[in-house]
Amino acid sequence: MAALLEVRDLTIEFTTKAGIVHAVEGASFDVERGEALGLAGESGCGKTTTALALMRLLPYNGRIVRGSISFAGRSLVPLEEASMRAIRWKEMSIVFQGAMNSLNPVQRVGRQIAEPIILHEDADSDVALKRAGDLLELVGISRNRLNDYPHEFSGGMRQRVMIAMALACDPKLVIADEPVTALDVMIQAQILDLLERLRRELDLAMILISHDLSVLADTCEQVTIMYAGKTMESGKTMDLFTDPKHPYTQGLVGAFPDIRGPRNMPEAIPGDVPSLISPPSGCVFHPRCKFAFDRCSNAEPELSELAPGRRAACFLYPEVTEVPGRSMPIATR
Amino acid sequence: MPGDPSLSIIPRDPKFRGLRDYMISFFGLDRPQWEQFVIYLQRLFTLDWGLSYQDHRPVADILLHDLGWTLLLVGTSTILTVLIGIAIGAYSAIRRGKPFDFVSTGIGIFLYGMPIFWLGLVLQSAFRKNSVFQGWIPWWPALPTSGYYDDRLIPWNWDILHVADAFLHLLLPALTLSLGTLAGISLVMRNSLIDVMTEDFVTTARAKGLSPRQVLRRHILPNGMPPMVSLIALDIAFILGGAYQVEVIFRYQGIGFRTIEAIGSLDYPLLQFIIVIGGAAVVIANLLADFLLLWLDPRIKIS
Amino acid sequence: MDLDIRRGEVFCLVGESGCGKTSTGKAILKLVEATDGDILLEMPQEDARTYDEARTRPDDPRSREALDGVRRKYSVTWKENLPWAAGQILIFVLAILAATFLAIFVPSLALGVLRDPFASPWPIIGFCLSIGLILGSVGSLPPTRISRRTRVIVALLTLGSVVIAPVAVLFIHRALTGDTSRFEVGAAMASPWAEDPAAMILGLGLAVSAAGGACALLLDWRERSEGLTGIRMRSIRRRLQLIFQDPYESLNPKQSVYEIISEPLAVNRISRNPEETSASVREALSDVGLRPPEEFIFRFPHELSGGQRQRVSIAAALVLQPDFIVADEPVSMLDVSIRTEILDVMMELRSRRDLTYLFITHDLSLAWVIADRIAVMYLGKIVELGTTEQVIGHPMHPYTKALISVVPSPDPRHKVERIILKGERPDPVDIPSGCRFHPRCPLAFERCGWAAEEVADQLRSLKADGLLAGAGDFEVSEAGTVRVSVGSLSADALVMELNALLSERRDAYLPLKGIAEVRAANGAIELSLHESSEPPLLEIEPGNFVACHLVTQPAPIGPSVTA
Amino acid sequence: MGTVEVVKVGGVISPFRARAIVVGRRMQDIGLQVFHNKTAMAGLIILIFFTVLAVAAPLIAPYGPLSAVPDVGPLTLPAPGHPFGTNQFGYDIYSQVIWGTQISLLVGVLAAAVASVIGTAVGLVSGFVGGWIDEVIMRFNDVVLSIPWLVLMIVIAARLNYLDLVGIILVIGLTGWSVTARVVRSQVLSLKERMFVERGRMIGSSNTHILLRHIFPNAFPLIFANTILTVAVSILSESVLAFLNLSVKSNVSWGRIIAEAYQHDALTIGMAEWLIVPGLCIVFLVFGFYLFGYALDEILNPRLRRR
Repeated sequence: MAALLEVRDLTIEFTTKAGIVHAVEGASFDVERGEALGLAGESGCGKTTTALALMRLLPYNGRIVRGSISFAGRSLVPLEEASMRAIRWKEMSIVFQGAMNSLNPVQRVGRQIAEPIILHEDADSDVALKRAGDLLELVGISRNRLNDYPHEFSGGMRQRVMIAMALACDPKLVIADEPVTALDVMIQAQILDLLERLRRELDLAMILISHDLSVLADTCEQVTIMYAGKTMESGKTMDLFTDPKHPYTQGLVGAFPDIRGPRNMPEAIPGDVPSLISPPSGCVFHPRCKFAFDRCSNAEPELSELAPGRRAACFLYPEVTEVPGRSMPIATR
Repeated sequence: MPGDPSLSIIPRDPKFRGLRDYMISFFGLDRPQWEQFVIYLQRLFTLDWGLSYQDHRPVADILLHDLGWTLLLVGTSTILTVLIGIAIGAYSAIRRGKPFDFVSTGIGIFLYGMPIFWLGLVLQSAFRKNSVFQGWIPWWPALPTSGYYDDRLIPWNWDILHVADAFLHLLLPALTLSLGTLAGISLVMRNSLIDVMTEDFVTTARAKGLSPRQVLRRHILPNGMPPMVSLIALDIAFILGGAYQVEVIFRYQGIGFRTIEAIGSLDYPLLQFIIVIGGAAVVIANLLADFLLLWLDPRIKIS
Repeated sequence: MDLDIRRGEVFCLVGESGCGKTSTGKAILKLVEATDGDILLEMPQEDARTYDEARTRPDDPRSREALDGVRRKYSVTWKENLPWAAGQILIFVLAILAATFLAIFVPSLALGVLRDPFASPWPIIGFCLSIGLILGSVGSLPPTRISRRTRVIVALLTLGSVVIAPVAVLFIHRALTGDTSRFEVGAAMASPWAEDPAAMILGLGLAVSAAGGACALLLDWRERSEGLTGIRMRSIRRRLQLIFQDPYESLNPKQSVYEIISEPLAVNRISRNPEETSASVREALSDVGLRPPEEFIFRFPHELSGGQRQRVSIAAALVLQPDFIVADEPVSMLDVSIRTEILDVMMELRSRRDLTYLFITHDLSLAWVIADRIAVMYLGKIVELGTTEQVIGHPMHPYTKALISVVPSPDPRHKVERIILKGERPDPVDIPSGCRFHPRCPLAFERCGWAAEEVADQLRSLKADGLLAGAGDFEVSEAGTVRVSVGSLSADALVMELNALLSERRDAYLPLKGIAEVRAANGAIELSLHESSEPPLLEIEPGNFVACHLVTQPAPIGPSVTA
Repeated sequence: MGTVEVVKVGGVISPFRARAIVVGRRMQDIGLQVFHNKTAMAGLIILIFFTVLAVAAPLIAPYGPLSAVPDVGPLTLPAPGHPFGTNQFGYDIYSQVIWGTQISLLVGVLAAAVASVIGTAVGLVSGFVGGWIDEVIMRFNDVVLSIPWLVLMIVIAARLNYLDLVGIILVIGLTGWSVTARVVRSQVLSLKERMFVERGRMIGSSNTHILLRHIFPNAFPLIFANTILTVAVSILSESVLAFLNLSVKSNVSWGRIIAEAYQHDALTIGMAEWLIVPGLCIVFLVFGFYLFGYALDEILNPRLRRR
């Protein structure tokens, strides 16, 4: 059976005054039914853009240059706007980063949750509001609060409301874009716990986007690492985190202090994230890579399969023997 | 106080000396200024706004009559402006960067910079009887260009003839005033909506599968309105300023027309009351706006 | 809250947002006025002992004197309430007079000068006098505002415009016109005023702004003159610096790197000349790893990457050569790959410049790798304090334990049982009685400070779930007990039901633990509660302090807790 | 979009030199952006045109503002020697329109300067000092705002029955500052909360230093763009006053030309230019200021370009 969501060679550009921003280039990943995929990377690596593109919600100056998105057997890129609208929220919904800004400040949360139900299921507003109440209780908020406005909730509660809203039409896939960033660890744990429970109970597929690898390590089965709009490495969470192959993944994993590990200072990746308007030639990571050699600045490495389900875009791997005088990098952990 | 009002009431001729002295003492102009002021304040306290120097009627009577017509003019054009301005502003916000936006914004700024009195003069010339255009285009309409309604219909009666005629007379002044203030409102509306459109909840709304029209009606407009309301309230003073010019041009004898006359004759009681009315209008407009905001924006609480 | 930070250590303050860690940091830097208590800087051991001793006897006048003595020497927040001095009142009156004078006469004089500059010397002389007055009021600013050099220059200029310029003008005028007539000052000054109403309007405008300015100046000055004198505060400021959280927000976008870094030197009048300033700026830049400094010195913040901005921010704190730095979440806004570089720079500077850090963070795993000692805060109080090994390796307080258990780890092999606390932190305005953590504590027991309201709420929700069907209403009496009115069951049966509930369900419904005794009293049932107090921060091991009843005293009943 | 090269400087840097480099770089940057912005350039070209017209009026205009065309009577129809005809006194309308540019520009710019200086001072003090001073100033401001500006201006203009150039500038300037004050105050209030102000406090700067070095430079772009827009408003105000015969009487201005055309029914007697041209001049000059002001606002205060 084909995967629920198949993304192939997705490439997105933004036209800005300063030039064309190559926000995402050649992103490819699959999400199976009931599975959680983690998209990780630092700021400006194209995670959020990818999420918006999946729902075809790019801002007016962004466009999908090439690539395909196939969702439940349907190809989304050429789909016309009206049919896309029928898919949004009904089959695929999204939880944005800042719950404060993602909720309409002048509408009661009950109405906001009920809105997609009324729209997609032709329900009348009493039925929809009743469902909205059920959904609120599902995420652990009393249904008495249906008539409250977003500003009357705390940050964690608002994120719960967003999650309830995302589940309104029983979607098959929920995209959660940095759902716990800017929340306290305890609330963060509560929300992640809730997401995991809901995923099990409702058999949801989920894309979890985060800059925090440690959040993904706990919750996802598959992880894709992005850097400057390109996919660097992907694979099963356990393999990828315990034995990172790509130098960027190694650096990223090593940059997080581990409270359950030894008291070592994490390692830095020297340099800064490159500009997306004029990205470096060859491998985008080579200016910061400690293993970089000549070829890295000339040619761009393909994302190639190292082991079943494990892919990386790095010259070090398939042809590592071709580089004389360089030892095979060993994962720092 | 500069300018002696008595001079403009009574001809400066020795034979009117007695009358002049009587008038001066009648209006209390012979007393010291501070005393005049105290008397004025005393009368204010009893809602007595004094008598006009010009036609000796109570100031309040004169102005309340005028006020009705000014309100008709300002009200009509404000409603017109707000409706059309919001529509244009909203449409150019959606079509941001497209030709419609470019053209409407350009015309908007152009109109914004047009002196209202000049616009009135041009329109008046264009739609008067025997205007140049009538020579060129046979069906070019001629509209009444002065007064509230036709002189031949005086006195006023509440019948269809009078109302229709008053409406015809209102057409040009209201159009002038609307054109003059329309641009400001549509430009502010456009910018305010564009601000709202970059907010995350609009993306959420789109992600819910709402059509652009539904997104606009349910999410963008309700959030774009509160700043508009307070701006329109602040703009009331400017709209009034425009109304004064229009009244002068079209001899529409409302408050503004009366103001210019009062200035010409240095009719201070009248002027003072006009300023009070203007201030009151602005205060009332702001109060109304505050109540409207309370209803539009749940985040505002009465404290 | 008591804290002592030793020279050269990295002291971490951790906790959830709103727990007061940032306020503590700011209070140390005296940005926010501490409500009560002392922040003492560089206090030697024996004085510390005197201070601690004196604090135990707050009513003794002698110990109060000793306390004040210590505070005067070392406190950052010490205030001496100065009475309004006659001099201040005099200057206040002068300022008002000056404002009035300027407002009334300057416009008319200026107009006079503009209209006919050669008719009479007096408008020009008046003009010079007004300028003298302005300069004079600038010169009379308190010493915190202007340096000695500026004051001398201002004084000379004042003298010049009040005495020399008028005399010169008079002489020149007389020489030119041969005029020897007497002059009526009042008439000359009043005439343009009477002639030109426009000047009147200008005068009114100036009067409003001048009066406003004078008042503002005065208020600000009064505020300053209380407490430490500016000079003393400045020397403390030099030694205490802050590294801000958000490098995007904390740098002025209109200043270049050079101005940002040299500003502290200029403001505090530390560097005497441009050579010294440029050298210090360069040194600070290369110290934080921005090399070569010439490359960065004239960039604006928007031309720097996030990491570079934070380095500039650190450089601006370092240029004053401080020895104590409060770092408020210095890396939380940065990308992960850059974070470590900034931390490395900070740690390197510590060893090189013998710095002490108060590191404020919400990220426990970060504290784990950099801190020497850690204090965990909850709702404005420290609940646990100790070395990093003690606090994170062997947490004692239930809050710390829960917090550590939910910190995610980048290594999926390191899975632990997460203790997820229910609910969110209470409103800091309405802090729970007893131990402030007890409503969320999974291990809370009898003495933790259950309030009657909490117990009543729990009973109500139990009734809503179908238990205690025989009970009527639950009320909180003024004596702090819960009164249960009798419903369908008799009072005795209800007491039995309640007792059964208490012995069986107390671990599931924690607030029930607060009930000490169930007793029937004239037709109703009264539940009295256990007494409780706020747990003090006690040393349970050398250097390890915990504020929890469970740890510091053996629990009489309930689950035994051992770490 | 133009970007300016980063300056590399070695050796000793005096504060003056540092300031000069910074200001130079900013001006260069803004200049480049204005140059690449079509709206700003369009506005700038209109403004340059009118400025040249005003400065070179004595050279361009064939007659003086108040001098009759020889050998031609009053109210003559347009003809080659006097392209827009002559007015009721036989003065050349074409020359009058050119001379009128001077008054409009002068009054507009100076009145806006007065309004901006007062408004900025009031806004800065009120926003930065806060507390009861702010409260008092803002209430006063409300009162000023609540009086319809035109009436206020007319009353002042009428009371000072003689208004020279300085008078008209002061009248327009002093009734026009309250909007600026409001705008500046709200900007200062938001700037005051920014972290770099706290940093300023931290390093021990005085309030004056913070106000001058941190708040003002950041509010300046807004103030500047706002001043340009205020110029447009002031030009309009002057034309209204002139139309109502309340402006400078010793000199000709566009509003007054329109008023004379109106009084003599220019359109009926076939002298449409008399009414239309000065009106169009006002419209285009104001349009130029608005275009430039809005574009400048976009360049100097990019709302979406933060970070």
